[in-house]
Amino acid sequence: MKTPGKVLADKVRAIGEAKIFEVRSESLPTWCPGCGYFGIHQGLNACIKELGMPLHKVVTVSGIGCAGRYPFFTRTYGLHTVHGRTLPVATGVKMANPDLTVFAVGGDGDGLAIGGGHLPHVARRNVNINYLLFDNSIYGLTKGQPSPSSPLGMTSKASPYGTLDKPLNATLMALTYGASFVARLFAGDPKGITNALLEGARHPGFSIFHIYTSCVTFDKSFKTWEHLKEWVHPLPKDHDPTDLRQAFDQVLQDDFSVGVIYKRG
Amino acid sequence: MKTPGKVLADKVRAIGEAKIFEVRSESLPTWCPGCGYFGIHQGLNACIKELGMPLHKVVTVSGIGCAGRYPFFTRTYGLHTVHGRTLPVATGVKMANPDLTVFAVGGDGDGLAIGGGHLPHVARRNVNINYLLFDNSIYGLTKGQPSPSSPLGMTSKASPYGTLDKPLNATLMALTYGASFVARLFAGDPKGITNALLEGARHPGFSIFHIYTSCVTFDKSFKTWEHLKEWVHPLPKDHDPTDLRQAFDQVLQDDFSVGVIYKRG
Amino acid sequence: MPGVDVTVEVCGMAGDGTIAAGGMINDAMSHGGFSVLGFDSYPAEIRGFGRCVTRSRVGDREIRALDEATHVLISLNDEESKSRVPVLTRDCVVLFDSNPPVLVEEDRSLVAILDPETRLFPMPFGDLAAAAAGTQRGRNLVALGGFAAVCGADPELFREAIRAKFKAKSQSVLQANLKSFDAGYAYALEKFHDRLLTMFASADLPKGPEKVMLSGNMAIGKAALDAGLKLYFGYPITPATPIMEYLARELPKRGGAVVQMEDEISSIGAVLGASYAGKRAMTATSGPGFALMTELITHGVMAEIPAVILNAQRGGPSTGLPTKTEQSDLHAAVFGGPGDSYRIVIAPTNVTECYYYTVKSFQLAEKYQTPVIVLTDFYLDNRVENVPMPEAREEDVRDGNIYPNVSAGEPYKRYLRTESGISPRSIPGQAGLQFTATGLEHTERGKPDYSARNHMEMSAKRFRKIQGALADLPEPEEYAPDGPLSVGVIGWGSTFGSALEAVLAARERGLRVGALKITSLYPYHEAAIRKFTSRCEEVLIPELNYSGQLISLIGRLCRKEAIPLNLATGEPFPPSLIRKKIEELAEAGAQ
Amino acid sequence: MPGVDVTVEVCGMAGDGTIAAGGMINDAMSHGGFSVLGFDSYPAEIRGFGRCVTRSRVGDREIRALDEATHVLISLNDEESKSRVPVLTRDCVVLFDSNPPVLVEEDRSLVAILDPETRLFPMPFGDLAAAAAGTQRGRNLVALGGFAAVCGADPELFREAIRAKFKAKSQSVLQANLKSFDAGYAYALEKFHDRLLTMFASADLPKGPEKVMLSGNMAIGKAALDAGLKLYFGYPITPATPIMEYLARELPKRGGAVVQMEDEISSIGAVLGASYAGKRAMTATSGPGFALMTELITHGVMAEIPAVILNAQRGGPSTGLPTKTEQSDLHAAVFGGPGDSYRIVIAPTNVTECYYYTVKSFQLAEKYQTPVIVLTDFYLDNRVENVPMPEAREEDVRDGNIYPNVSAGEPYKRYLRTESGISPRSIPGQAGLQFTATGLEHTERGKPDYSARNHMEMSAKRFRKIQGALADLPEPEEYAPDGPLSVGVIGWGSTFGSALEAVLAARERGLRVGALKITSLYPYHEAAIRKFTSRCEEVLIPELNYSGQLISLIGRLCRKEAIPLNLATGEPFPPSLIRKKIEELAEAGAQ
Ligand SMILES: Cc1ncc(C[n+]2csc(CCOP(=O)(O)OP(=O)(O)O)c2C)c(N)n1
Ligand SMILES: Cc1ncc(C[n+]2csc(CCOP(=O)(O)OP(=O)(O)O)c2C)c(N)n1
Ligand code: SF4
Ligand code: SF4
Ligand SMILES: [Mg+2]
Ligand SMILES: [Mg+2]
Repeated sequence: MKTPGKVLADKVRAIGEAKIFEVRSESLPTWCPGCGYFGIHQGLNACIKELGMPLHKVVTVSGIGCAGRYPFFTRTYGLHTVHGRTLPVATGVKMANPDLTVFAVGGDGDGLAIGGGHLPHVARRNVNINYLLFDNSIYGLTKGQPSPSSPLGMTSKASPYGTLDKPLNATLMALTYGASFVARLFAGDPKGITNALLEGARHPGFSIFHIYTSCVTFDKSFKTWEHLKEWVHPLPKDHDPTDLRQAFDQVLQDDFSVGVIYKRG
Repeated sequence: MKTPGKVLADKVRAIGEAKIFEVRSESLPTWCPGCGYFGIHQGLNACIKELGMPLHKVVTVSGIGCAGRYPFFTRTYGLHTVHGRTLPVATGVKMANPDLTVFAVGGDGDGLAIGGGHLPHVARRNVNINYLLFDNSIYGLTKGQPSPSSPLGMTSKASPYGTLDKPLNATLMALTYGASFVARLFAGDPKGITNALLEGARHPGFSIFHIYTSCVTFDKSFKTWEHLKEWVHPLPKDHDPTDLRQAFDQVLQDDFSVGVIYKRG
Repeated sequence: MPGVDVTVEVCGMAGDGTIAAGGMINDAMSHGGFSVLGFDSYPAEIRGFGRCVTRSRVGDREIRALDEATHVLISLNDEESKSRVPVLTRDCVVLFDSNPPVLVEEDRSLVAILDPETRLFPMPFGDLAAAAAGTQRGRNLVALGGFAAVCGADPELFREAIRAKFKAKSQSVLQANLKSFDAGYAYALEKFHDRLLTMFASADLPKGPEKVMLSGNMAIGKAALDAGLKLYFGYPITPATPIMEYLARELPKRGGAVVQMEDEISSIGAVLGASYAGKRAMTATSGPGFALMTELITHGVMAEIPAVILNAQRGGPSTGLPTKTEQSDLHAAVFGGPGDSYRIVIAPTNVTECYYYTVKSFQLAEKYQTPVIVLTDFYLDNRVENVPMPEAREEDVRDGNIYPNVSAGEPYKRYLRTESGISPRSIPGQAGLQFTATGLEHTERGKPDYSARNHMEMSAKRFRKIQGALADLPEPEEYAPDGPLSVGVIGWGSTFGSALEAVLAARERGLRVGALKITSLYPYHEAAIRKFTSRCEEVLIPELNYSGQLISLIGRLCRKEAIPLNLATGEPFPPSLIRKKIEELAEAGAQ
Repeated sequence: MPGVDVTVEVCGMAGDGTIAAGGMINDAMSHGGFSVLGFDSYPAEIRGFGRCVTRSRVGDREIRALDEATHVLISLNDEESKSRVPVLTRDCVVLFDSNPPVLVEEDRSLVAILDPETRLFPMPFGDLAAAAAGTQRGRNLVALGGFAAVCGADPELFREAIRAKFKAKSQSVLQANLKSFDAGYAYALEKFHDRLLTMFASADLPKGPEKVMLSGNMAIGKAALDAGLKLYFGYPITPATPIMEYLARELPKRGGAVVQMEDEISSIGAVLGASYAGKRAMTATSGPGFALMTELITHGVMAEIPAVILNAQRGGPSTGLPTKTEQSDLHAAVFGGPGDSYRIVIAPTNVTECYYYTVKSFQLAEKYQTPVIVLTDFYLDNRVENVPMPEAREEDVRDGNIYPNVSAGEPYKRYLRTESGISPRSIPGQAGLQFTATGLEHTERGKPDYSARNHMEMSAKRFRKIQGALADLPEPEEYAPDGPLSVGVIGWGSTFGSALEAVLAARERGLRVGALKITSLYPYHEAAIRKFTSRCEEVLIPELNYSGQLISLIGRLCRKEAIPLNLATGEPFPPSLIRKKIEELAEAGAQ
């Protein structure tokens, strides 16, 4: 018999060892076992590999949060900034050296709450940054407060009587801001993430990847793996990502279709 | 013959004396003669009058900018905050005392640039604030830099070779954020402003009034009175403001239709 | 040691029930009438494992700080416990699992590296629990039973604590836990009958008032409620989050509301808005969030709007050490705003003061129409002390606002330049007293005015006002014999408790030394501080920061240069370190 | 007055061509070989009217500040000019429009309230302009013509200045202006032939190098270009905006870019990102924006990322007095960050230093891997001085980065704890030297680590590093005779010029006094400051803030308490005020 702690430790090691990426750092991600972020990690690592980018020409910029810890789990150059400033800092990096491939990663609190004021402008400027928004609809690192994308009525220590505010739709916001490449993805589908990332990384302009994922430790009832698996589905076959109006229509009528939603020609 | 300064001074006085509102402060607005803000001032003053609100139960909260100077030009309680924080501060005022009628006023730089991160959240929370966004697509008080709603290619001292960023559409943003009352208006039509304000002020929730106006001093070519007068027109007769999809469609296809665009039943 | 003064540690891996066990020790000993101060440390990372350590200092006299030395270690995980060896006393008592879930080789075990004099008490925690309650989950309670028996603590106190803790849970759970405890107790009594100790047999326990276990954060939350808080606006951040979560549960019951805002800027913004509108409002944050509030705090200073801002300090700079303690935001709190933007800054030194100063801060903010910053730190926020339940006095919660009474016709001057600098303030809703609050320099009537004379006079008014607050702010307290002192120690925040313990210990060794507690950091009581330093041969200022921030603030008030004792370790300040330094200085002086 | 030292004012309403006239006086006199310092004040409000005043001090010796007294007033609008009467010398020369566009009643006219001794020169500005060029627009040039004739300035200098100013415009405009000037000149020569003055006939004008008229802001902009700035990120704010606007025009020509960001937080964020990526980047702001940058500045300190931040101070706190000057952000610049977040803070004292210190700041930021804050103020930013065109030396623009050379295999330690505290830094793109820069406390390899020992050592490293920068920072400069001084004046920023003028004046009156210029505000040169203060009977520290921020920073370095001389007027510090205080102190000392 082993202590629970031990069991978890083994689980994490297993998850880590299951896949061998040169891209990921020797040190294992400190995310909780089962966290959706492992899937995103897998997807991005594969993308960087396929891009054939030398790791020293890739910079991963992040904010603060469990998602923000990402740079420590990769072998690219990393910049772990402060909470919410992922995009402005990434803008500086990319403008300083356009030869660098820049991935910006952050959580929904980082990107939609404290950092929500930057997204419209990085989208307008169309700086060639690839932004992965890890949307677990919760504040993970601070142990489970509601986020701007949390559903109405979600209860937590910080909202014992349920949240009262309508959730924000990051994909719709990106379209509204005029982002030139918009994808909605699911952490449970690393392959899908890799493909969208490859397309977005090659797109000459700002690309946002709004990724539904789950916080297994602090969200036991809403955005669980079970629910997400059930809700998420591919975009309609005939979806034309070059048509902005179609993109709006799609997003306005369906919250859970995933794929490349819009791409400016 | 008189000095130019004298002529202007007289103009302002004239503008001021032309209309007698009890609501406006004895001191004349310090806006430039011909500034679109006089029309908004007229529209809001008339609204407060018609609401029959005792002035001591009305609070005008503003940020910094020419628009931000508004509270000094009215006899209500005023709170001239810092640049970009109009909405959070107004939220505090309203939540502290729901008996107060709260008008929040600010410019496009105040509300879409430095303060752009607050609009999504005040809209989500649906706090019963009436927000007038004075959109002249320029930074007036700081003497003419481009703003987030300035057109592509706009030249100014700060953008001698023309701006490169796509303008933001405040009305579309408000809809995207889930604002429960959204009107788009024109400073050249004070009566229209008064009517929309009356409707919005009576609406139990957050109301945003996106008002096209002109900075006659620093914008000689783009959003001039002449152009605005030419571009702006009423919403289609059959527009149904209670239908969100219709509201989106309307805004996505027409930048210059004015009136009450959306109102959640 | 004279009387009882025992530091007990429980160390394990997350999931071992470490924190729960430590909590029950605190509760049990508190019920037993002892003074208790406890502080836990968690793993820095989220994921469900990593080291947990609880430290409880238990004594029959008032306890003001934790010290380094640990007398009893209860090891729920030997691998993790090895890290604790450096702090164990030579004759330390160690209870450990003789048949642990994860076996480690002899030579790499905890026992292998312990000092030979260590008193070892091996017990099969897991097996006993399984036998008693059918599951190993109760390992931690077995360990507690062993602890009670071996160290001579009244088992009934623990049973009480267990009942209290699990009363919400099902009977079966409660019974299982009691059984596990009793199993451990019985086993140890019998197995170690010839080596049982009596660490907690204290003749004269002060029969004070009934005590409660309170953390700094809970004391602050309760204070806000008792002070009549109406609105809390905040954004989660360690270590301030528990205050928001406590109020989110309690405030609505009193007709108030907690709003989680989009960031710290909007949080302080909403607090200013609500205070301007006449309601009590507050926010709590830590360094990074506090930095973001800087601009609006200066707006509160200029527009003269009340606000209560709690800054729960953590290791810095920047994101720094979110789960560690530090006192390095003093400069930012006092000097952190552009312009001549003085405001009130107070720092409690223990859990009880966390309560009273938080209560007081609302009234101060109202009366002096200014942001009031309450500075705590991770250690103070998260440690628990058993204290008499603090209760605010009526005069401390009373409305601090001073309202204008303007005779008809005469214009209302919101920013009237009075002698005190305080200008009667109207609240929206009051008829005929409209004004505009502004961050621009303004006339007495609140109109923008940049003329030289006006700015000079208004600057003077604002400065005068804040200095005037000294009358209502807690004076520095001396803990010293009369006459000259060889060493005077000045402490603030959580470090003061450590400083006082050190001074008392040094005095017991016959040294003429004293301590000065400063809780009003801006404005501060110059005369009182000078009075103390003037009779000190040497002034020692220990702080949990690298550069000595209190020294740079008040150093000039010392006859000769004050001596800094700075730690940037993220750990509570050990009294013993201060004591050593005091002795060193005293000797040097004696020569 | 010995030699030439004349202060000329032009006062009018916006639209009168006041600012243009003042500018031409500066240019003309500069061409004439005089030293010139000019400072204009605009109406605070936007709208196209309000008072404009230009002040130009012209002399045959170096000029370091404006003083209060005005010797010549050119009134383009009598109503507005009335406000200037208090600063006019008794025998002041006043040129005014004898047939103004707006007539005011005799008894309310400017002339009515002037001192009888005033030397009046009425001229029909408008009529003469109309007659000469067919339009009254040239009123201001007629006035300049009158000024040249009356005060004895070489008209050719003005014609040059006019040609230079209007060369871009059409010939007809140029001619019209020249005609207006000549008309005024001729009229005055003839009309006042019996009362003409010779204020500018200076025997020995120092034949120095060719001089240019530069404002502080232009000097800063040019410095950034010469230093090889690649990216400017900023958000408009008075008084820093002109820097952004200048660079927006010039930087693209050098392959760089100016990006107007959405706020100051994103501005400093992008600067940090660009600097991390190895390019020279900067931002410029003022108090309110600087406050918003606080959090990310501390991130630069912790993650050790270069950044150049210019804070153009204005009246505060909060939005304060946007168009007035003040030195009240010193505390915020030095102490304004949570945590032990020390960084480099330098403050130029004149236009030339604005250039050299801005150039230097990039190299300092690179070498010491830290945010460098350059503090200026409204007065310094907007005043013009005629100075030899400053040119950076190669060694000042040279790359300040120290790159790692890691022998294969051995791991790269980004945050290596060297003796100097400086750790060689790799730049993205350099192979095999990847690391993660973080605001969390970290190991030498950049991995998060909150252990006590690591935090202590890293805090020491960062502190050591910044203190080490003293070697590269400008030493305080003494302007004093050897031996003991009755009064020593310490000045910083724009106030130093006033302090030095005051000291020199006092010395001419035989007082043993001296001045110390401090431009490195953090870290600062303790020894050098002590060396100076130790020989001063009294130390006087004049500052443009209410509370004495430099005093609270370095006061402890003075033998006895330094004496503050604080003004919160929003106006440049008048040397005469300092001189009076010096004399007062010197006398008191003498007794
Ligand atoms: C200025 C500031 N405010 C607050 C915090 C505390 N904090 C750290 S992470 C976080 C939010 C985490 O949520 P999210 O961004 O969704 O990331 P996740 O942990 O879910 O991946 C907060 C509030 C901080 N570090 N800095
Ligand atoms: C934190 C901060 N940054 C910058 C400024 C300078 N500033 C004042 S108003 C303004 C923008 C004005 O434009 P807008 O908001 O559109 O208002 P308008 O003047 O056009 O009415 C700016 C950048 C400031 N006062 N505070
Ligand atoms: S707390 Fe939630 S988001 Fe953070 S690592 Fe654990 S599962 Fe993932
Ligand atoms: S500057 Fe522009 S916006 Fe400001 S008052 Fe004048 S016209 Fe209006
Ligand atoms: Mg999240
Ligand atoms: Mg605008």
